[in-house]
Formats: sequence, structure tokens, C-alpha cells
Amino acid sequence: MIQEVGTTEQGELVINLGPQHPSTHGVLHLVITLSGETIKKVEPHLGYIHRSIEKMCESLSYRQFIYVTSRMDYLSSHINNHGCALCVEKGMQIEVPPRAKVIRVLMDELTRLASHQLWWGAMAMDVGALTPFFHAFREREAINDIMEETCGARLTMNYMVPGGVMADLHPDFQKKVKEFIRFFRTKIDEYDELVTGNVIFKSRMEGIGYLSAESAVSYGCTGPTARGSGVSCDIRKLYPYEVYGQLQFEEVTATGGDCFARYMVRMQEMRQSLSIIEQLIDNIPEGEFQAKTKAVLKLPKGEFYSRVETARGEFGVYIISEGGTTPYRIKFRSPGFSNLSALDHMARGYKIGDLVAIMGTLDLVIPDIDR
Amino acid sequence: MLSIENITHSIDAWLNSMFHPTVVLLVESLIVGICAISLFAVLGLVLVLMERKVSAYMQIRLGPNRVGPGGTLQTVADTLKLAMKEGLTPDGADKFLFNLAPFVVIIVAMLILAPVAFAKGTQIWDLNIGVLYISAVSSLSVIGILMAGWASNNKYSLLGAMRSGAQIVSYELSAGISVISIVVLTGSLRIQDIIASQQDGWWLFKGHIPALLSFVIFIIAVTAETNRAPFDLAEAESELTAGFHTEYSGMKFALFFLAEYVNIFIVCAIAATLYLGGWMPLHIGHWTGFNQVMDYIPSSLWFMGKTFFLIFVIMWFRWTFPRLRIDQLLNLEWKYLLPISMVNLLLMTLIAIEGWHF
Amino acid sequence: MFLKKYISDVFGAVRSLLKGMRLTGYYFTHRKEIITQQYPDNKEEMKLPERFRGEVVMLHDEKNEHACTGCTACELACPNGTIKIITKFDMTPEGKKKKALDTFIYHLELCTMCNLCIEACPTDAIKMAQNFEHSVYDRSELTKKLNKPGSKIREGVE
Amino acid sequence: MNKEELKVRLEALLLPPTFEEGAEWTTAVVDPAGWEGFARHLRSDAGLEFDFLFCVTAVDWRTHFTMVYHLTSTLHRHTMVVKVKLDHDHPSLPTVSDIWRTAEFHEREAFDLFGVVFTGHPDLRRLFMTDEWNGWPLRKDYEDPVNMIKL
Repeated sequence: MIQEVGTTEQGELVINLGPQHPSTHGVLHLVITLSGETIKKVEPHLGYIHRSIEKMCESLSYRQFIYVTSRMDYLSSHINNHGCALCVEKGMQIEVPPRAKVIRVLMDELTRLASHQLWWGAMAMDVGALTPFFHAFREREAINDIMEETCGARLTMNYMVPGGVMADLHPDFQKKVKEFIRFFRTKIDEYDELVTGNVIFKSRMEGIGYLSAESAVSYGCTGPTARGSGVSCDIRKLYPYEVYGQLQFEEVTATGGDCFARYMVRMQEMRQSLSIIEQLIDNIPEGEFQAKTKAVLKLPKGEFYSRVETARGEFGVYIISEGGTTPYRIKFRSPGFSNLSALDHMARGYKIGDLVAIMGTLDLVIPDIDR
Repeated sequence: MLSIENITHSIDAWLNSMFHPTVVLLVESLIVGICAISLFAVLGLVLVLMERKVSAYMQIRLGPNRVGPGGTLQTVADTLKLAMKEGLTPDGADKFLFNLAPFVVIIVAMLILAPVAFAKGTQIWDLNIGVLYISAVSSLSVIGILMAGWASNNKYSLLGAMRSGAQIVSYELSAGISVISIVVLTGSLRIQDIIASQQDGWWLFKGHIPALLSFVIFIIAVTAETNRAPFDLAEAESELTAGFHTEYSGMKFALFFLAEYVNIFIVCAIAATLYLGGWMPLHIGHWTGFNQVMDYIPSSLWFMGKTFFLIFVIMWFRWTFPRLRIDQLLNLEWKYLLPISMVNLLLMTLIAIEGWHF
Repeated sequence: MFLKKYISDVFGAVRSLLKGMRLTGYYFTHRKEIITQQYPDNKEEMKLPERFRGEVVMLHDEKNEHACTGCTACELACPNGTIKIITKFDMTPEGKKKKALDTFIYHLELCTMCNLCIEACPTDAIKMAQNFEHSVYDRSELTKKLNKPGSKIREGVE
Repeated sequence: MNKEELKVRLEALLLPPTFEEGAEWTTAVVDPAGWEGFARHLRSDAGLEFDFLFCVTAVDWRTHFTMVYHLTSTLHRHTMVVKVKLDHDHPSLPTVSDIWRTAEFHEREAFDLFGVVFTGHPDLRRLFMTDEWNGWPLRKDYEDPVNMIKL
């Protein structure tokens, strides 16, 4: 049991932020030691929604385990599935047809956009602006509709199968995505108008939650959290998978290391994702959407590691196979877990209001941390 | 002409003709009390609905639309729900203070109602230090909030209350100075005198840029004083769950809620009185014809229109801006608002002495 | 110099705030931007995409025949144990015993709509329906029998 | 550095590890006793500088445990895997949380789910499970008749 502590011996206040709190976005439990309003220590208590997905996967076949990973980082469920599919394909040495590759990347980027939009709304809500949340959901709804039409579900799509994707694109897909891009190009400027340029928002973000590049690497931070500190860690650029190697896009980094840098990285990433989608949407190759695979997949004995860039950072899948139909051991390296470990380091010395802003820019998804 | 003034006068005359003056005073106090309480109830219902509709339209959604025509009865349903809820008192709370706090807050809100002029000749108490009375009483509400925060025996509540204390005490200053700059122009603290001085135009237009500045500062300061976003640090739901009223439920919570909206109404009414002429219709200098046309619109409508416009502006703030941090909030007051309003007051005094205003 | 920066700071701040207020003001005055859908009222015009995964159903034609051979491919494909197939032995006209479907039990409360059973079915006997309103008063109502009473396998489906 | 160069470079160390073949990255196997010193070399030796520990996990092989560390260098962009073989009855290993800060959480996770004890860890407590939880859930012999649903 967690012992209840009111104040420390030094007379510092100890408060529990969560597991039910408006700004923890789920069941994160932080025990904060405060001196006045200044944070002395942040201690995360995890496990409120630990489902032991790694253990579950040990009894699921290589086709079945993919869907479980949608339930980890549910905002980039498609990218998680992608990582798993890549790992199985690496083990089986399945060649994915070019059409499937492009479809996968398109869906990845749409998922990333949807995830960043939700983050933007929630981030603004954390610092007290309630309106952006609804504006963000309007755009996200458009993406979800596209997803629903092609994948059959809105959040936990399970569209990925080893060797390709589950179904071909919906005939309306291209038209709708182009419509969405046109629509979103105008709305992303509104985002800047409503939140980014706002003087109150800027002063809440600038210079807050500083994370140096060395600490970011040492804490294992990835994704926009590390890129905000100037660490180049985009898996799409460093270790290109699928068609990312042939695409023109920039790895967005900022040097500030503060909340505003992380915020700007995500905002720029949305624009980059848009440009990736624009490059691909007219160039989807014809052909099969799924490679021919056996009904029962058996990975050869060995170890396979694959990584993808989710909206939150590097997602790794580590499969140890004994040659059977189920993995012997599977490990998911989730980005949120490592990013959270830097929270204490980042939040010390700032105020409670800043902690909320820092958590917002870390973009924590609790099931991703707890697994 | 049928106006509120005539009605009140005829009731007064009728009562005086029937009863002894002491009885008349008692009966009139009773009537005023009932009117004030029902005004509270109506204001609560209307303003909460207004807030929800304003926020909904700004957030591209419809807002309440199921209870009653267009959702107009939504707040009635909410009130019923709150009335039926159990009023919990936490185990470790200081029971007396905990239960007293919401009443302190609501009584303070009621007290400020006294000198507000709702229409021509309609005022509960036209005391000669009206403006001073308002600034004195309005700073009492912090006591209720501190009481609630401390008595709840909850750390979030305590933090919220401490923030609120620091905030209200500092913003009291620039609000007071803004009020004084109008007092300088009129030379009187009496509300009726201030309104009467705006016979030929509202101070907002007559007082040059200093009046405009002090109006803006006053609006910012009262937004902070009523704990409204972007200055809602005492509640700050993403940081302190609900701040000082975290532990309140049922009717006691409803009283806090009601007091917040009544406070908004009152500060907006005061802003309207000081800068926009209260019930005084829009008059421009010597344009007698224009002024007479304006007089045809009842004074109570003028008053309500101005007040509700200001309330809308304050709601507009809330649904647009992020929240400030506590140190930034105090910075804004001590580094920006207070120096500016002091310089502004000097300019205003100069204008008043030299008679440069229109 | 200090004063100049001070004043430009104040003006810049006010401008950025007014920009935001202009945007919310725009949405306040433009009701056509409202995106609310009045859910239970718009059921008629609400159209879910064909691929939307609501629940598993078994297709029956007008002769009350289905295409399920009882091969249990879906049962094996399901990661959650949602499907349970009970088979029986039918007598064919030639007098031979033939394995056939007796009951197709579907636990909606365990289903995650992952579509793997549909992919696995060799005869396309089951598909995903678009119904999404699954709330019931008793959990046992979520355990469904998918083959209709008296139904039998369609001729020619192996 | 590519896979082979890295191997040659590692063999030049004071306590050279043994290598596993056939994996995607250079895979070194070290003893628990030599792990801490090896880790310090990996982190700070010029030309190696593995500063980014991106995955830490334990594997239960029924007869023994293996701790698997995935390391990469943000400077040289080379990746390697280090495996440390542990005793099954009393798995114990010095911590590397002072070398790579991210190990602090990952080691707590491994302790929580596998029962691997990290000596010198600043705050070795259960991470996901409650403090009074019995057993180590991700071990192969773990049985929990209440919470585990057999399908």
C-alpha cells in the first residue's frame, strides 16, 4: 500500500496528483512534494491499468497479438500495430507489396496527425484554455471518419496484418484525404492564432520544464520530447522503414529544451505529416495490398527487434522466438515510459501549474506507460 | 409613463397612507429582501445558461438543448439536481467554518447589491459613499474563500484559497484606483451623482484615453477579483481539481457557484455604472433630438443591456484564454496594471483639474 | 529604451489576445460552423460506413440457410475466445455422417471487433454488422447464438 | 562503426565479452560481475560512447535469466545488444541507473515483473504491482488462479 504522508519532516507538503485528476489524462498517480507551490520532487506511481500485455502476448499467435498493441498507446494504435507487423515480417522475411507499404505510411501519418491534434487540444486544456479542445476534435473527427471508412474502426483499427494491410483502401479514400488536407491547412493557422501566439500561453510555456540534450538522451526520451531538446532521434529518418526513405520531409528539432520547444516541434510535425500525405496520396502504386502468407505463422528461432516512430517517440518490439506459433517472450519498448521517467528531473523547481504544462508537452498516454 | 420608479413610488405612497412609518420601513425592507433573493435566483439561472450557451457557440457546439425549449430550462434542472444532492462534510473538516463559508460568500455578494442603481430611481440604498462601500465590501469575499479553503482540510483547497487570497488582495488595488479615477472626474462617491454626471455622455467617451485605459484595467481587475478565467487560479481545475470548493457538494457548492455569477453581475453593473452611465441612455452633448429619442428606451433596459454586454465580454475572455500561472498573475498586477493605473490616475487628475474632459 | 520595450510588450500582448478573441468571436457569430450531431434524433440520416465493425453476425438467406461448415477456423483465429462452435453430425442422403454446425456461440462481451474471425472464415459465413448500440440490462444477453433456429447449411458449401 | 568493426573494438577491451552470432546487431554476453565495468566502458570509451539505452528487459529461460540491454550511440549511430546471464534462484545484478538514468525505471520494471534484484539501485520498489503482491508475473512459472483468465 502507498503510505499516506501529509507533510515531510522538513515541513514540505505532500500531495497526490491523480489517479483521478483532470490533468493526468487517465490514471497516472503522482506524489508531489511541495514547498509552498514549488515542486521539490515528483514520484510517479504506475500500474493502475497494468494489464500485462507482454504476458498476454506470450499465449497469442503472431496474427493475434497485433491487435493487443492497439490498446497500449491508443492514440497511435495504428503505428504500434505497424511496429509489430514489421517485427513479424522481419522474422518471417515476408516482402510487403509496395501498395501495402504506401497505405501503411499514409495511415501512420494520419494517425500521427490525429494524435497530435488531440494532444494540442488537451495541452491547451491543461493550461486552462477550454475552447481549443473542441476545435481539435473537429479536425480529428475528419480523420476518424476516413479511418472508419477504410479500416472499419475509429480508434483501435487493427488494420495491420503481417504481410500487408487487412483490406484495400476505400474508393473514396483519396478524395476524402485531399479534402481533409485542404480543410486542415486552413485550420492549423487558426491553431496558431488561438493558442501559439497567445501571450499568456507563451509565458506559460517558455523556459518551463527545461530538459538538456544530454539528460534527454540519458533518460531515454524519444520523439518530440527529445527533439525539443535538439536530439535527433526520428526513427523515420535514422532507420527508415517502409517508404520513408524515399520521401521528402524534415526531421523537426528545436533547441530550446523547454515546453515551448516541444510544443513547436509537435506543431511543425503536423505540417510535415501533411506534406508526407500530400506526397503519397497521388502516388499509391497499384497491386496487391497483402502478401501471400501462410495461415499459421511460425517465426524461426531467434530474436527480432523492430522500431517505429509513433506520435510519442520510439516504439520498439522485441520478439524472442523459440520457433513456435507463439512468441516465447515479447517486450514492448514504449516511448511514454521513458519519457515519464524524465518528469521528475524536468519538474523540480517549477510550480504546480508548470507541472501540468510539462505533463502536457510530454504527451503522456497512460496505457502506453503501464502496458 | 410606466416605469419601475413610478411603481416603487406608488407602492411607497400607498403603504405610507395605510400604516405607521416604522411598519412601512419593515414591510419595505421585507419586499426589498424578497426582490433581492429572487433576483439572485433568476440571475443564477440566466447567467449559468448564458455561460453555457456562449461557451458552446465558441466551441462550435450547440450547448444545452434538451430540457425545455432550446435548453432554456437546463439550469432549472441543474438546480434541482444540486438541491437533491447530499451535502457532504469531510471528516477532518472544521465543521462550523466549513458550513459557514458558502453563506459568507453569498452574503457578501448580496451586500454589494445595495447601492447598485438598476434603473432611474431604483436603488436599494443610495448612500453617499456608494463607491467606497462597494470596494470595501467586495474585498470581504476573500474571507469566505479562505474560510472554505482552510476549513476543508484538503491541500488542494488550501492552495486554492491561498492563491485566491493573494490574487484578490492585489487586484483590489488596481480596481480601486480605476474607480478613483472616475471619482476624480465626478467629484462624488455617490452612485446617483456619478450617473447624473454622465447626463451629456458616458465617461468612457468623455474622459479621453485615460478613461478608456482605466476601464480596461477595471475589467481585467474585476475578472481577477471574481476568480474568472484567465485568472481562475483559485479553482484551476487542471491543477487543483476545483481549488477552494473541492470538498463542497450539493447546495453548498451551488451557493459558491451562485455567488460567482452574482459577483460577475455586480462588478459588471458597477463597471457599467462608472464608465457607461448605468441606466443613463446614450446621450451625446447637445444633440437634444438624439437624446430624446434615446430616452424613449427604458432606463432599466439600458442598464441591463450594458451589464450583460460586459458579462459577455468577461465570458468571452474565459472561453478564449489559457490560465495564467500564480507568479505571472501577480507580475501582471504589480508590474503592469498597478503602475499603468497610477500614471493613469495622475493624468486623469490633470484632466479633471484643467477641465479638459467634455 | 526600457519604456519603449515595456510599451511594445504591452501592445504585442494585447494584440495576441485580441487575435484569439477575434477567432472565438467569429465562431460565436457563425452558427453554421457548429458540428454537434444530435445523436438519437439523427438515427435516420446517420449512415455508418459499410466496413464499420459493430458485431459479428451470420448471414442467412431467405431459405434460412447459412454458409457455415463448422470448421472452427474463426474460433481458432479469435484472440479472446469470443467464439465457441458446437458441431453435430448430420446424416447425408447417402447415409454418411457429416460434420455440421450445431450452435455458433458468440460472446459479444469479450469481442474486441478485431475482424480476425471474418478474415479467417473460408466460406464467408460471418460478417461484421454496423450495429453499435450494444447496451443491455443483463450481461447474459450479450452471449448470442448466431445461427438462427432451424437453419441449415446451404447446398454446395464445403 | 559497423557490426564487425564494433566487435573488434569491443574485443580490445580489458575484459572482452563473448559474442553471439546471427543477430541483427552486435550481441555481447557478459558476466554479472563484469557488467558494471563493461557498462562504464561502453558509455565513456572514445569511439564507443553508447549514451542511449533504449530497451532494457529480462527474459526467463526457465534455467536462468538473461538481462538484455539495447544500446545505441547518438554520436556514432551504432547499436549493440548486451546480454547478462543471471542465476535463476537468486537473480542479482549491479544497477546501471547511474550511467544511464533511464535504467532506473526500466530496472524497477524488471524487478517488479521478474524479481531481478539490482544492487545499488536508488529506489528499488514495485513499479506496476502493489507493494504486497506475491510473485513475479512475467516469470514462466508464475501462476495466478484469480487474475489470469485461461482461454
